[in-house]
Amino acid sequence: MVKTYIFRFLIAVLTSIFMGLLYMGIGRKFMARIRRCYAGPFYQSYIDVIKLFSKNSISHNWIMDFGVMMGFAGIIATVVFLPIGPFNVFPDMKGNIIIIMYFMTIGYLGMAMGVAASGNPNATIGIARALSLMIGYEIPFALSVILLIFANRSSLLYDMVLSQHGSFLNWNMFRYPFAFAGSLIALQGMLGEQPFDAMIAPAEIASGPMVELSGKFLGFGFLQHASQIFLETGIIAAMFLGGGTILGFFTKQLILYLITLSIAAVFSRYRFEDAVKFFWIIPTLLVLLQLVIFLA
Amino acid sequence: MILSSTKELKDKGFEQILDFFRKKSLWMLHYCTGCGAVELPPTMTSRWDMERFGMGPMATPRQADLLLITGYLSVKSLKRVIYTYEQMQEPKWVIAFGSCPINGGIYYDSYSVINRLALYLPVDLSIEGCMPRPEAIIDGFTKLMKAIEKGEAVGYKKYKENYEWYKKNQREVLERTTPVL
Amino acid sequence: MTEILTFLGKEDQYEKYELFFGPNHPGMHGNFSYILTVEGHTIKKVDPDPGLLHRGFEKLAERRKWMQNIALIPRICVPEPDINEVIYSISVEKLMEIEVPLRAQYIRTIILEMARIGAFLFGFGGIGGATGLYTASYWTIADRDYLLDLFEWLTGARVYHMFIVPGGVRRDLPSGWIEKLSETVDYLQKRLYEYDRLIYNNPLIVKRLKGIGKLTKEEAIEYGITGPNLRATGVKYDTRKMVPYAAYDRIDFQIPVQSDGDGLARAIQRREEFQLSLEIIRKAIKDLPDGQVRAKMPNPLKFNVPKGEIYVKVESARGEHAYFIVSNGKDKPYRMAVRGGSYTAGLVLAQKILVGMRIEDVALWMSTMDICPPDFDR
Amino acid sequence: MEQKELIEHIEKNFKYKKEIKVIDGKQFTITVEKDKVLNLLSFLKLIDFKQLALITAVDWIDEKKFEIVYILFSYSHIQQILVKTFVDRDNPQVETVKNLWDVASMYERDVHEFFGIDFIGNDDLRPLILHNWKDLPPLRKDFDSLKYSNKMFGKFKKDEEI
Repeated sequence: MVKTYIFRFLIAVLTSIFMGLLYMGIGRKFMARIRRCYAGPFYQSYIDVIKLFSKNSISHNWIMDFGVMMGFAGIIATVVFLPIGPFNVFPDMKGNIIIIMYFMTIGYLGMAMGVAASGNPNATIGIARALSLMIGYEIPFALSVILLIFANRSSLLYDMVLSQHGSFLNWNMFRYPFAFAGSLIALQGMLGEQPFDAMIAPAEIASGPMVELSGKFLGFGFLQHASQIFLETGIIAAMFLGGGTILGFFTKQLILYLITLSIAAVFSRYRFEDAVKFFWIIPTLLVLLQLVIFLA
Repeated sequence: MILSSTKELKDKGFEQILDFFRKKSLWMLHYCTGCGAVELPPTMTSRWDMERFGMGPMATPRQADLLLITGYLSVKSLKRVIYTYEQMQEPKWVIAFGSCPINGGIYYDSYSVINRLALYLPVDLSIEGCMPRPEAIIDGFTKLMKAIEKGEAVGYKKYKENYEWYKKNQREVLERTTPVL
Repeated sequence: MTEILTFLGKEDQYEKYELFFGPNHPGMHGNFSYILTVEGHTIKKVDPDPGLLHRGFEKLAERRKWMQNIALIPRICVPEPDINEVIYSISVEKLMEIEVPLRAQYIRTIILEMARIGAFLFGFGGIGGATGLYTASYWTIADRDYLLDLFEWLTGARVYHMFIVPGGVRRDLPSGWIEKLSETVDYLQKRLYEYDRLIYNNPLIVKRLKGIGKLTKEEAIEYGITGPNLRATGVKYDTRKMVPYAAYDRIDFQIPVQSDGDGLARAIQRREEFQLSLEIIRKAIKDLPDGQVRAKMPNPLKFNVPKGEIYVKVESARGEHAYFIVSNGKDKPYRMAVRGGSYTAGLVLAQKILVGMRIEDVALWMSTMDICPPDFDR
Repeated sequence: MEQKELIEHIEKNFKYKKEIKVIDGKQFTITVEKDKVLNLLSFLKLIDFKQLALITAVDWIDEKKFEIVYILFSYSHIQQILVKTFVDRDNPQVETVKNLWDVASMYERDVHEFFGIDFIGNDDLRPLILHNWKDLPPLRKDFDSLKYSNKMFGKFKKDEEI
C-alpha cells in the first residue's frame, strides 16, 4: 500500500517537473516568435537543468541549503494534492483546495528563508516583494475559491471538476466568467510574469531571490518554477476549465500558460505596491461581482 | 548530502556527457566591460538570436558560465572582473573580444588600459575584430562549444593550478604602493 | 500606517545598507557604478564611481597626429560614434580655415541623423529593458540593424565608421545607397507607429515613467543638462538650429519641445526627435547636391594645424557632445578635452535627484536620461 | 545680445584687467588674473551665462603654467565664453567655483585628478576615475604614457605565459 503511494507520488512529481519544463520550453519558443526570433529548441529547459546540476555551487550556510530544499519540497508537496486530470496521488483525499492554498505558500516561505540566509540585499528585497505580491494575488484567488466552494458545497477540487462534466458550457469559466477573469489575473501574479514580475526584475534588483543561487541551488529554483507552472496552471484548469482527460488537462494548462505569456510579452512591470493595489482592486472587484451575482 | 559538489563525479565518461549539456546551455554574464558590448544586443536579439544556441544573458555572476571581456579593460575594471570571475562557479569560461585584451590594441600606450589579459585571467578564446561583428561572436561561441565538447577549454583549471602566478600579476597592477616611473 | 512605521524606524540603524548598483548589474547601462545607500526601498545617498571605462583619450590624442586621431576618437562614444568624428573634423577645419564642399556637408548630415536614430533605437530598447518590456528591446535593436547595414555598405564598418574626416567625407555615396536609405526611412517610419502602440501608449510604461526625475527649466540649465533632456523641460534650444554645423542651416525643421520635464516627457521627446531625424534625412536626400565630397587637404601624415583653440559642440542623442581643442601649431593636438553629453547628468545630477527615489526607478531614470558612461570616463 | 554688444557690455561693466579675444561668431575668450576668476564668473552668471559646460586645464609646460578654462554658455545670447586664467605650475592653486555651480565640484575633482591642480575650498577632491594612482597626474605633459604602459602592463612576452 505504502509502496503504491510512493510510486504514485513519484509519478505526480516527475510529471509536474517534466511537463513544467516542457511548458517552459514551448513558452520560450512562443515568446521568441512574438519578438520576431526563434529561440532554442523546445527541450532547452531540460538541458539547462542538467547543466545547472552539473555545476559547482556555493552555499553560504546550512539555512540556505535547507531553505532552497524546502522551497522545492513545498511545491512538490502541493502537486501531490492536485488532481492531474483523472489521476490523483491519494484517491481518497481528492485535492482539498484549502490544503493546496496553504501548501503553496510554503514554497515561497522556504525560498524566503533560503535566500535571506545568502545575505545579499537584492535577494532580500526580491523575496520581500514576492511575499507582498503573494498577499496581493491571494485575495482574488481566495475569493474565487470561496465562490466555487459555495457553488459546489465542497472544498475538494475533485468535486469541482466533477460538477463541470458534460458539455464545455458547463465549465466554470462560462458559468462564472468574472471570477475566471479575476483568477486569470491572479495566475499572472502567481507565475511572476510581467506586469507582476517585480520580484525578479533583473534591471532593478538583479533577478531578486535568485541572485546568490548558483549551480544546484539555481537548478532547484528552476525545477521549482517548472513545478509551479504546472501546479498553478493546473489549479486554474481544474477550477475553471473542467479538468478533463490527461491530455486535455495538459493542453488546457499549456493554453493557460501561453495566455499568460502573451500578456507578459506586451506589458512592462508594475512597481510592486502598485501591483498589490491593482490586485486588490480590479481582480478582487471582478470576483466580488461574481460572488454578488451568484448570491443574488 | 545531495548538495555536495560534483567532485565525486570523477568518472571521465560521465564528465563527457555533462560537457555535452554544458556546451548546449552556455549562460553568459550580462556585464559590459568595454565597447565591444555594443554588438552584444544585436547578437542577443532578433536578428542574430543567440538563444538558438541555448545561450542567454544572466543577471549575476553566480548564475553565469561565461564571462565576456568585451574589449579593453581598464585597471579599475580589471579589479571588478577578477571579483566577478572568482564569484562564478566552475566550470566557467572566459572569452576575450577584439585585439585590446591581446596586446592593448589601439590603446597600447594608454596608462589606464591593461595590455594583455592572459596575464591576469585565463582566456579560453579570443575573437578577432574591432569590434567583433555578431557573426564573429557567434562563430567564437560555436568554437568554444566545440572546445568544451573536446574537453580542451580548461581555463578555470589552469587558474586554480597557477593561482599564485595569476595573483602575483594581479597584485602588481592593482595593489601597487610605489610610483611606476 | 506609514507614519507609524517611520516613527518606529527612526532610531533604527539596521535598515540602512549599501547597494552596489553596477558595474555588473543588469540595470546598469554600460560599465559604471553607483554606490547607493538605501533605507528600505528608498535611496538616501548616491556616490557615483566612474572610471571603469577610462582609456585616457585626452592623453592618447596628444600622442597621435591630427589625422591618426580619426581612428581613435569614434571609440569615445560607442552607441553614436559619428558625432566624435564630426566635432573633430569641424574643429580642424575651423582652425585650418578649410571650406568643406556642400555635398560633403549634406552627407555628414545624413550620417549624423542615421547615427542619432540608431542611438534613439538603443534608448527605446533601454526603456523596454529597464521596465521588463523585453519585446521592445528585441524589436528596436533588430530595427537598428537596418541602419547598421547601410553604414556597412557605405563605410565598411558596422559601428566605428571613421567616415567623416577633416575636409569632408572619405568617399562618395555608392550608387543605389540613397534609394535603400529612403526605403529604410520609410520602414522605420512604419515601425515607429508600432513602437507607439507598444511603448508610448502602453499604460504601464506611462505609469512607470510619469514623474520620474522631474526637472525644471532652471535646474536643467544649472546642472548642464542638454539635448533632448533639456528640451523635455521646455527650453526651445537645439544646437543644430541655433549654432548650425554640417548642412543643418540649409534644412528647415521645427524643434519639438515638451513641458513636464519628467521621465515620460523625456521619453516622448525622444520619440518626437526620432520622427524629426527621419524628416531631416528625407529633406537632406531631396536636396542632396552634386559635387566634390572632400576639400583639398595637405598630406595627411604631415600637415600642421595653425595655433589656436576652439570649443566645438554638436547635438548628440544624449545632449551636447563637445571638444575643446588646443593646437600649438605642431602636427599633433596640444590638448583635447572631451565634454560628453551626459557628464553632468550621470555624475552630479544623479547625486541630487536619485535621493528619495526608489531603487526600481534608478535604471529607468538612467535610461530616460540616456546616461552613457563613456561620456564621462573618456 | 549680439556678440559685439555683449563684449562691449563686459568691457564696460567688468572693471578688472582682462583680455578679450574673439574665436568665431559664436564664441570668445576672456583671460583674467586667477584671483578675479570668481568675480568674472559670478558677473557672467548674472548676465545669463547660466550653463557651465566644462572646466578643464591645459598644461603649458614650456611657460611653466597651467591654463584653467571655464566654458560657459548662455541660452538667451547663444554665445559661448571661454574664461581663462593662468596658474603657476609649481604651486597650482585656484579658488573653487562650486558655490556658483553645483556641477563645478565634479569638474574640479576631475581636473584635480588629471592635472594635480588644487581648488581651494573644494573639500571633495577624492580620486574619481583612476584606480590606486601613485604617479604624476596623467594629463601633465611630462608624464609619458607609453613608458608607463610598457613598465606597468609589460610588453607582451610569449614565453612568460602559462
